[in-house]
Amino acid sequence: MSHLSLTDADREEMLAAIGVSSIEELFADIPEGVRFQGRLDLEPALSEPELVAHLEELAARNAHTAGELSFLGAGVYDHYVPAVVDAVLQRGEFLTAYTPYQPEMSQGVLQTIFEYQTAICELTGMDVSNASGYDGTTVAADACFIAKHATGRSKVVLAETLNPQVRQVVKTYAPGFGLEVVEVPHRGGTTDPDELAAAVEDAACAIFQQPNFFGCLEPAPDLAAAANDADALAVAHVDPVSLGVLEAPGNYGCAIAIGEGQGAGNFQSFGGPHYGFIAARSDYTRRMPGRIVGETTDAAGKRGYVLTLQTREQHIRREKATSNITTNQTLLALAGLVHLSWLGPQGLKEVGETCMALAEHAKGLLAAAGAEPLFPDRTTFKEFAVRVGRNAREVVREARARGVHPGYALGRDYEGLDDALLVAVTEKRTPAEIRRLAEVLAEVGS
Amino acid sequence: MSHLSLTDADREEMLAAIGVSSIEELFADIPEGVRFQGRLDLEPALSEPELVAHLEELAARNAHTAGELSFLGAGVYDHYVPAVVDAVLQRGEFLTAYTPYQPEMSQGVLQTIFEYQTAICELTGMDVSNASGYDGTTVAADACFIAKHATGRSKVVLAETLNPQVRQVVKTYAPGFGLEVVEVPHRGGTTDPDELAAAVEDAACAIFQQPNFFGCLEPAPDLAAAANDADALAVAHVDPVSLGVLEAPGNYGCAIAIGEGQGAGNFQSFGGPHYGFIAARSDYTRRMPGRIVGETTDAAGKRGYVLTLQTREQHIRREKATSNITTNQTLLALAGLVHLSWLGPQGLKEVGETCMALAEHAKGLLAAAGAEPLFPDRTTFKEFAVRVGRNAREVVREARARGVHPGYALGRDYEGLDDALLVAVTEKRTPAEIRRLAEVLAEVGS
Amino acid sequence: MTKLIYERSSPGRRASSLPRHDLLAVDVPGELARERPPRLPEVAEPELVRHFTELSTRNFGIDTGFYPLGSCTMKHNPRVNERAVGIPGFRDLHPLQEEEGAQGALELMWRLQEILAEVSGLPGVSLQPAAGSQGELTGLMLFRAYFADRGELEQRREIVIPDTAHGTNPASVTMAGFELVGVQTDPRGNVDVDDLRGKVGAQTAGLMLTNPSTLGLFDENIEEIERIFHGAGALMYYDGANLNAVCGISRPGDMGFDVVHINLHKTFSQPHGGGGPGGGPIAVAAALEPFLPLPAVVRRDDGSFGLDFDRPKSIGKVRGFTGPFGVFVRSYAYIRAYGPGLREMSEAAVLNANYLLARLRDGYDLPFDRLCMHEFVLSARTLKKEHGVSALDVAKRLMDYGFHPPTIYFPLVVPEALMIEPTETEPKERLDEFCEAMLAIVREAAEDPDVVHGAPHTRPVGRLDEVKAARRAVVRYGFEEHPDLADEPAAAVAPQGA
Amino acid sequence: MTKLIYERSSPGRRASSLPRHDLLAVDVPGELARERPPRLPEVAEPELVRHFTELSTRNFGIDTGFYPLGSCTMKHNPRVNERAVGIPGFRDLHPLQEEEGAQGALELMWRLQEILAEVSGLPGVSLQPAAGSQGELTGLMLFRAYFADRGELEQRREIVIPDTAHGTNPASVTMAGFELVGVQTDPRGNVDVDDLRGKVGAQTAGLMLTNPSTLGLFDENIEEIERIFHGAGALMYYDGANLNAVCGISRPGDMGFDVVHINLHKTFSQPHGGGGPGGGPIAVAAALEPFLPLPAVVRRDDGSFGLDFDRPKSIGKVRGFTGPFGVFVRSYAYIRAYGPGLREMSEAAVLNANYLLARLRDGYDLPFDRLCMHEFVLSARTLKKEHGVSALDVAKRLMDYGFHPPTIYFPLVVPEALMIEPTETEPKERLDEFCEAMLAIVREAAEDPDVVHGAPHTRPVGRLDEVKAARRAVVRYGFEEHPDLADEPAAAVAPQGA
Ligand SMILES: Cc1ncc(COP(=O)(O)O)c(C=O)c1O
Ligand SMILES: Cc1ncc(COP(=O)(O)O)c(C=O)c1O
Repeated sequence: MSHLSLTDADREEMLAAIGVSSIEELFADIPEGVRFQGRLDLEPALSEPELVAHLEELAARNAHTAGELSFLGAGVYDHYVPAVVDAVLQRGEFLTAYTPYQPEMSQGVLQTIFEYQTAICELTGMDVSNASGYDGTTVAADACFIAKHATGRSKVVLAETLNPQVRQVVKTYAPGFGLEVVEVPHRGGTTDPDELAAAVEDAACAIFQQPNFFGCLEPAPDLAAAANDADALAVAHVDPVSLGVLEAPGNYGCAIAIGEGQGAGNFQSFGGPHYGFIAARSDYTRRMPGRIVGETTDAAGKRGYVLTLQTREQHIRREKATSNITTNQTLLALAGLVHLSWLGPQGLKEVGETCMALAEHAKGLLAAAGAEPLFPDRTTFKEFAVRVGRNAREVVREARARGVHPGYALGRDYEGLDDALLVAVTEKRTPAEIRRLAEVLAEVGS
Repeated sequence: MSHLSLTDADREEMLAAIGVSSIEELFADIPEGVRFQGRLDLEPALSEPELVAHLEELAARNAHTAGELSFLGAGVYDHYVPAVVDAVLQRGEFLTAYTPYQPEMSQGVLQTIFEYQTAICELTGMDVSNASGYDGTTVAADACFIAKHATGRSKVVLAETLNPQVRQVVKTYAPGFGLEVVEVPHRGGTTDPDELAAAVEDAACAIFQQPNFFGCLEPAPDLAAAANDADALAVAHVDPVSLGVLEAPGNYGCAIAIGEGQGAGNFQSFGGPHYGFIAARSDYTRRMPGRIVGETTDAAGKRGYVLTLQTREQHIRREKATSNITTNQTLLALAGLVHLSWLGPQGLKEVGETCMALAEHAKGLLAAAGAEPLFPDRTTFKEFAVRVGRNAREVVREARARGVHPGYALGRDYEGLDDALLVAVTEKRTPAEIRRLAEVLAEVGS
Repeated sequence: MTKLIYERSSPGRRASSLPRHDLLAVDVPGELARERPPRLPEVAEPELVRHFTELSTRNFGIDTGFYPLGSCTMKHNPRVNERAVGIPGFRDLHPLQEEEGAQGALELMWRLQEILAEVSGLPGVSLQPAAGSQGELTGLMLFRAYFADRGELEQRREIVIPDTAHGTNPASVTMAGFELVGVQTDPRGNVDVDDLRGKVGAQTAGLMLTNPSTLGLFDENIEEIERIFHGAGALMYYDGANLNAVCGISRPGDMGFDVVHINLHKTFSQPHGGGGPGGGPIAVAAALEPFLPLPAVVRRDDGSFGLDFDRPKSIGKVRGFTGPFGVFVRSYAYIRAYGPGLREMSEAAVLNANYLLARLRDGYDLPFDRLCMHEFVLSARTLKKEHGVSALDVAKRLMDYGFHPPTIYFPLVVPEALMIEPTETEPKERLDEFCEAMLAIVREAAEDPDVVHGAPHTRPVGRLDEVKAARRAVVRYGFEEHPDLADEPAAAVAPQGA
Repeated sequence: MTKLIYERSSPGRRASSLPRHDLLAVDVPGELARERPPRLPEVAEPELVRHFTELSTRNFGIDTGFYPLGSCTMKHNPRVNERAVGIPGFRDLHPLQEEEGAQGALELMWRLQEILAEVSGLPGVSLQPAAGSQGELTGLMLFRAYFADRGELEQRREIVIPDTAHGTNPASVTMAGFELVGVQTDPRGNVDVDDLRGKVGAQTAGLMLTNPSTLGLFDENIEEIERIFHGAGALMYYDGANLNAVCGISRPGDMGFDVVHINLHKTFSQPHGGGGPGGGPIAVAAALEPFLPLPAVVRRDDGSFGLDFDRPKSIGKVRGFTGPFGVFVRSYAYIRAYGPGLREMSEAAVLNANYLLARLRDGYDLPFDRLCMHEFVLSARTLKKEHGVSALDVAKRLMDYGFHPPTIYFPLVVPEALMIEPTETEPKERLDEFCEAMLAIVREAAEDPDVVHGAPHTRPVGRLDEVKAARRAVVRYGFEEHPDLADEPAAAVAPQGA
């Protein structure tokens, strides 16, 4: 297979027009010493039918959530992706376009980004959103970068209940940013506002997650207040799917809201591509990373959309830019917009309520099956932790042998939680499936 | 789930504009005696996620050819459908449009039909094709209807090697058309031209299949000549996928070419929707059934396409129409056009050669495994019949238990062939898969 | 002008790549081998995709906007149904798979049969017919078989059809070997019962009726009509093209019909695909069940599903296998999304139509002054008389406002007919915009008729010369010999039916 | 004007339907509960589909036509890759699935790593970075880690970057905590080696270079550059944005680079999606391998595939999980379709670019008179001077001819730059049409400059007021309080970079 369009006749004509006699001559500028000799050592080309057969064979060796009953979450969720999302994303005019540098050619993409920005602002209660970040981890690093420059401080405080991968990424970025990272341990599954207050002294920002990595609801307004009291930026990492039932960060004092968009519109896809979102109060508009679309008019007064505030960006500001991001996750963010438009405010609320009710139901059945909640006093959203009485990774392995993936073994990230399992229940799970989980855990648990 | 757009407020406003106070009143014209009382006894509505889960559960109980190694053919084939076909068919402007009654709104569909007609004419060597028939069976009835009116005769001759389902459909239509159906038995897997010549005396047409139902190559030019000698129409039922290597019916004297389009662009889909094609020499243009698109211009001389020769059709000619067909199979024919455009002449030839070479290879391996060819003297295309030495349906059942569907049990249609299996080998099959078939047949055969 | 794909071709280009094996090639005997390759397109995939993308943008679908094509029920096509039909267990299932390997598909068909029986009020269902027209023909074949079985076939030669009927009805009559007897429409838009009485007797095989009719009116005398036909020993066929008006509200079986076809692509939202596919299942009264096409999809005593070929009285097969399965998947999905709420679907369709009617009745002639069902027919007679603006002109001008025109010049009993069917999936805003356009055209007809006569002004082509098309009959590309029709004199533009 | 989806909303409408269960509802503690619902769109599915369909028609993609956006490698996106990514075993796979349940995915990633190592000529690969920019940043983090490990981090603070570099390079330098040192371009378009020598020393951490450069020129002194940096104990970073020029022809590793990122969305055809997603895997020399991000995808001794977290010197994670897997599927599929034929891919890209260059060099200024690689940069300087027609004007006018404009005003060293990259998937006809348009614009500039200044004339909007946009910063819909910007005075239209 090859996607080349040139015939031999084309090639001859073109070489003649260029005035060379072989394609080889076109590479004359490449010094002999750095030319590659021979053929690349790659497997032979596959025809399209063979390629599909090969990929199907690979895919068949993956246990996916349409084949295995799964309660895995921990940052990526098996929410239902409506069919309209596929339909919109496969429109070639969206799929095969790039960043709308030329607005007259790209009103479609520009308008969808403007609509996306609006949806993110509405969800989070913020004034400005960019066109997307890479994922829910890198937007946390972005938030730190904003906070550092906004406050002139170089300490960032992370709640230990913030997704471990998010914390790891912030730590990877920290040396380059010149940041020191401080973590606040959890107390019974959530963060103590007083402890956060103590840690956030002199800090640029504090980042916490709502609902947190354990699925528990944090005392988010109190955490935000603690940060605000120290003149640090309060940054909430939120689950978009929760924001029909949970308050928007903008409404409890946060300066910045960030999050992983996957649950709104993206398939799990072994971890990506998804989109991260970042939204802020208008104070931080000119510190935002990445693309932002704004409204304007043409000379005739017709409404139109353009990339705006570009003096923040690398292609104008170079080493002084607010970020180096160029290629972002627009297509995935479009999926998010379509998904959120499909849900509407009522649908978003219903998904939240259904997840919450099913998760609570699961908690009860699991407790009855011997898997007691790890943090029994906490309200949870769609995810909760249980103790399985023995090494949770072994429990996972044995449950999978029975056709059920029971969740994420928390010992992979938290010391002392080797016997704990994080169970996610989305609106796609049914009471019957939850019963099955309880049965299996009763069999393989302690 | 429901796809209704009206809100309660809309409803109130609209009822007021109409001047009634309830929706009920709109049905005042329906006599009390024929009103339906109560609610339809249907299962409750499913939400979109539930609907998908339900359908996936049903689909999981089907053994499809991406999961089971299959050599089933007999009219529907597991040819590779290129991904571009999906991409084009999912364009909403094609998918959700209807028959292009208003050409200025529908140049896209009209041009694709014109291109499709051209492709079918090129494949078959004919002058005119319609926009599609229902499938490969009903176009045979259409051909009989043309032949009856063109010749004024009322006998139709069918080769016994014509797909049994095609013959059954012709027989179902025959009484209404006032036709008598005569069948010519096969001799060693193909039709004897002399026998056909005898039968076609006074007939309106003779229909034979190339390659025939057993996969064998008929002496098609001789069969056509026999029909022509009797002033009957020679009608060839052809496999589009074969026409890169096999001669076009128009080039050996046929008046009409018909066929099942599935192999060119359509998934198997448990038998439909697919498309039937029918093409003819220009003598029969005005007797053709269904839609035909023609070229014309607008007042400014711009080229455009319209439905043409409509005085043949039911909406103009009513009881004198050449057919009652209205809704046809345009979307599937579009798939055919895209597939044929993807193949090109060279690709079409390669598919044919590959199928033929693989099938011949399979014939050898199967013979070695004890499944001897049923018609050893005949050249075959992508399908061939073998004797398995015991009831073939039982062989099918036992082979399936080993993960291989070995083909179609010919005893379902032909007396005396209870031990015969029709094996189809498309370009998707590999030598390794063929070896596996031979192994399994060696195990479960006689 | 958009090039034809053949005009974009270049020798040696291709999009396809195919497996090749190191196997012995097989020779095709000389006179059976292809001599000159078919001139299929030769393009690489990039241009292939662009070509069809470009053509798609020259086409208008429901996804583009409002498409009130009367009698065609152009409702929204939910995207989840497209997802459903692509599940490999449906998409890649061979129709001759053993029953054990196709239980899910058979169950889906069986369930759809049960649903259609409930909706139609008739117990026996065959999903096999490929479209409404084939459903009609199949129904009339059942009439033949039924009367043949009773020894009355020679005697019962006539099928009665009202003058409002769709063209497929008379065409089906001929194809089924019956003779057509026409019956008139009365001043209220019902079948003229007096006319009817004189035409029904021992020679009558049956009636074909659309109810609501193509005028969008429910026949108020349906019970009397039933008495007339059944009283004469004749059968009644229900053309289900307008079933979208009456789901859960009135059932053909309860009206007395013996056979009904259901256009799955209309009422149950199969995407129309530029002309098809469709599905035309039929539901029949118990007396006709033995004659239904082969095979029947059945549930066996053990709860499994299967195909029953053992039906000695069956008329046989009317198409391959068991019908257009992919269409069944979509329609089954559509129905399951509504459940018993199908009634609300029909109610909304009727509400939408009456709302349009109420807003448009002052601008156009209304031939029958009644509430309508899911569609209605206006006439541009006055516009034509007063301003020379015909139904065709109105249709063409609507395009400039961004709407697909309604069906025009049908039904034949209404001069300058405009047949408007909004369907239930349109929001009120679209209906309002349409009304404003329709009424603006009425004003334009008076104030600036030329702008209407010259319409459309905003489409890729102007009005096309259909007479030239029919006269020249250029129905395929001719490569080097392809004519340039722009060189030829124009012919008058003929009005067109739909 | 196309309505915003919020302007199409109506309270109470929705497209979604969701499972509901008869379970106890859970109360959210008061102050944590949402008080006022977010004002998300309220539309039913029919209008949802229409809205996005309409917006798509207001956008131009590769599927629409030629898109020679320099540096972005807008090549065809084969549809089979979209099919691949939708296979449930890929699409619905959770990233935290146990290794035994993800062998196919892990194998695919491992195979892709092997391929990228071969193509780049560098042995260690991490697929994790989300795009080229993040690949750069990750690469510079590796520099940090490498020098920290050697105790040289304090000393080596500077990264050298030529003035032709893409903006991401300097931005990445800052984010990685290094300092930028610029180096000039010489008259042949190579890095000015004399300038360079004076800037490299014990303080130098490394170089970032694009080769071929953003001028589309292969640096003829690359071997000398390598000696300078490695001689000073510094490292070399290869910005792989232009790798499409040299696959199988010249490998970054063989040129002496220590780290390279590969933009999968460019060279290996991930659809650009209106801005993303991308993929920015990095390949590194053996000395840098210990520092690569966590986890590594490895093949174990038993032939199985797994994730290795045991890399004590790793810089850590730069994004979630193991990278954008769906992007890997597409790029892997793309590469497998070529196999060793990747060389022919690059050859065709270079041939196409040189053909355009040959045809256009007489109409525009050519700043560096050399054969180009896969792209080239022209200048509209003369047009501007003589007719007042700028690169921006040329770009806007190209739209009227049906082409997406090239990249303009970049690289910064060329005034009035037009940076043109055709890619290998364009057929000659498209190239010819483009040349004719470009040359027609040259004539128009002389004969009718106003038509060029006023362009585009055929797009849904005219040139948009970017100054107004930036000044007002209306970056979200404001519902009842949304301003009407048409009321505000116009600001001059500023030229824009890309
Ligand atoms: C009233 C009426 N009857 C019959 C038909 C024929 O149905 P089909 O197009 O499905 O063959 C149609 C539609 O075309 C129709 O509108
Ligand atoms: C030369 C060059 N370097 C770096 C980048 C950044 O790559 P990405 O957009 O993948 O982040 C780009 C593209 O935008 C580029 O053209």
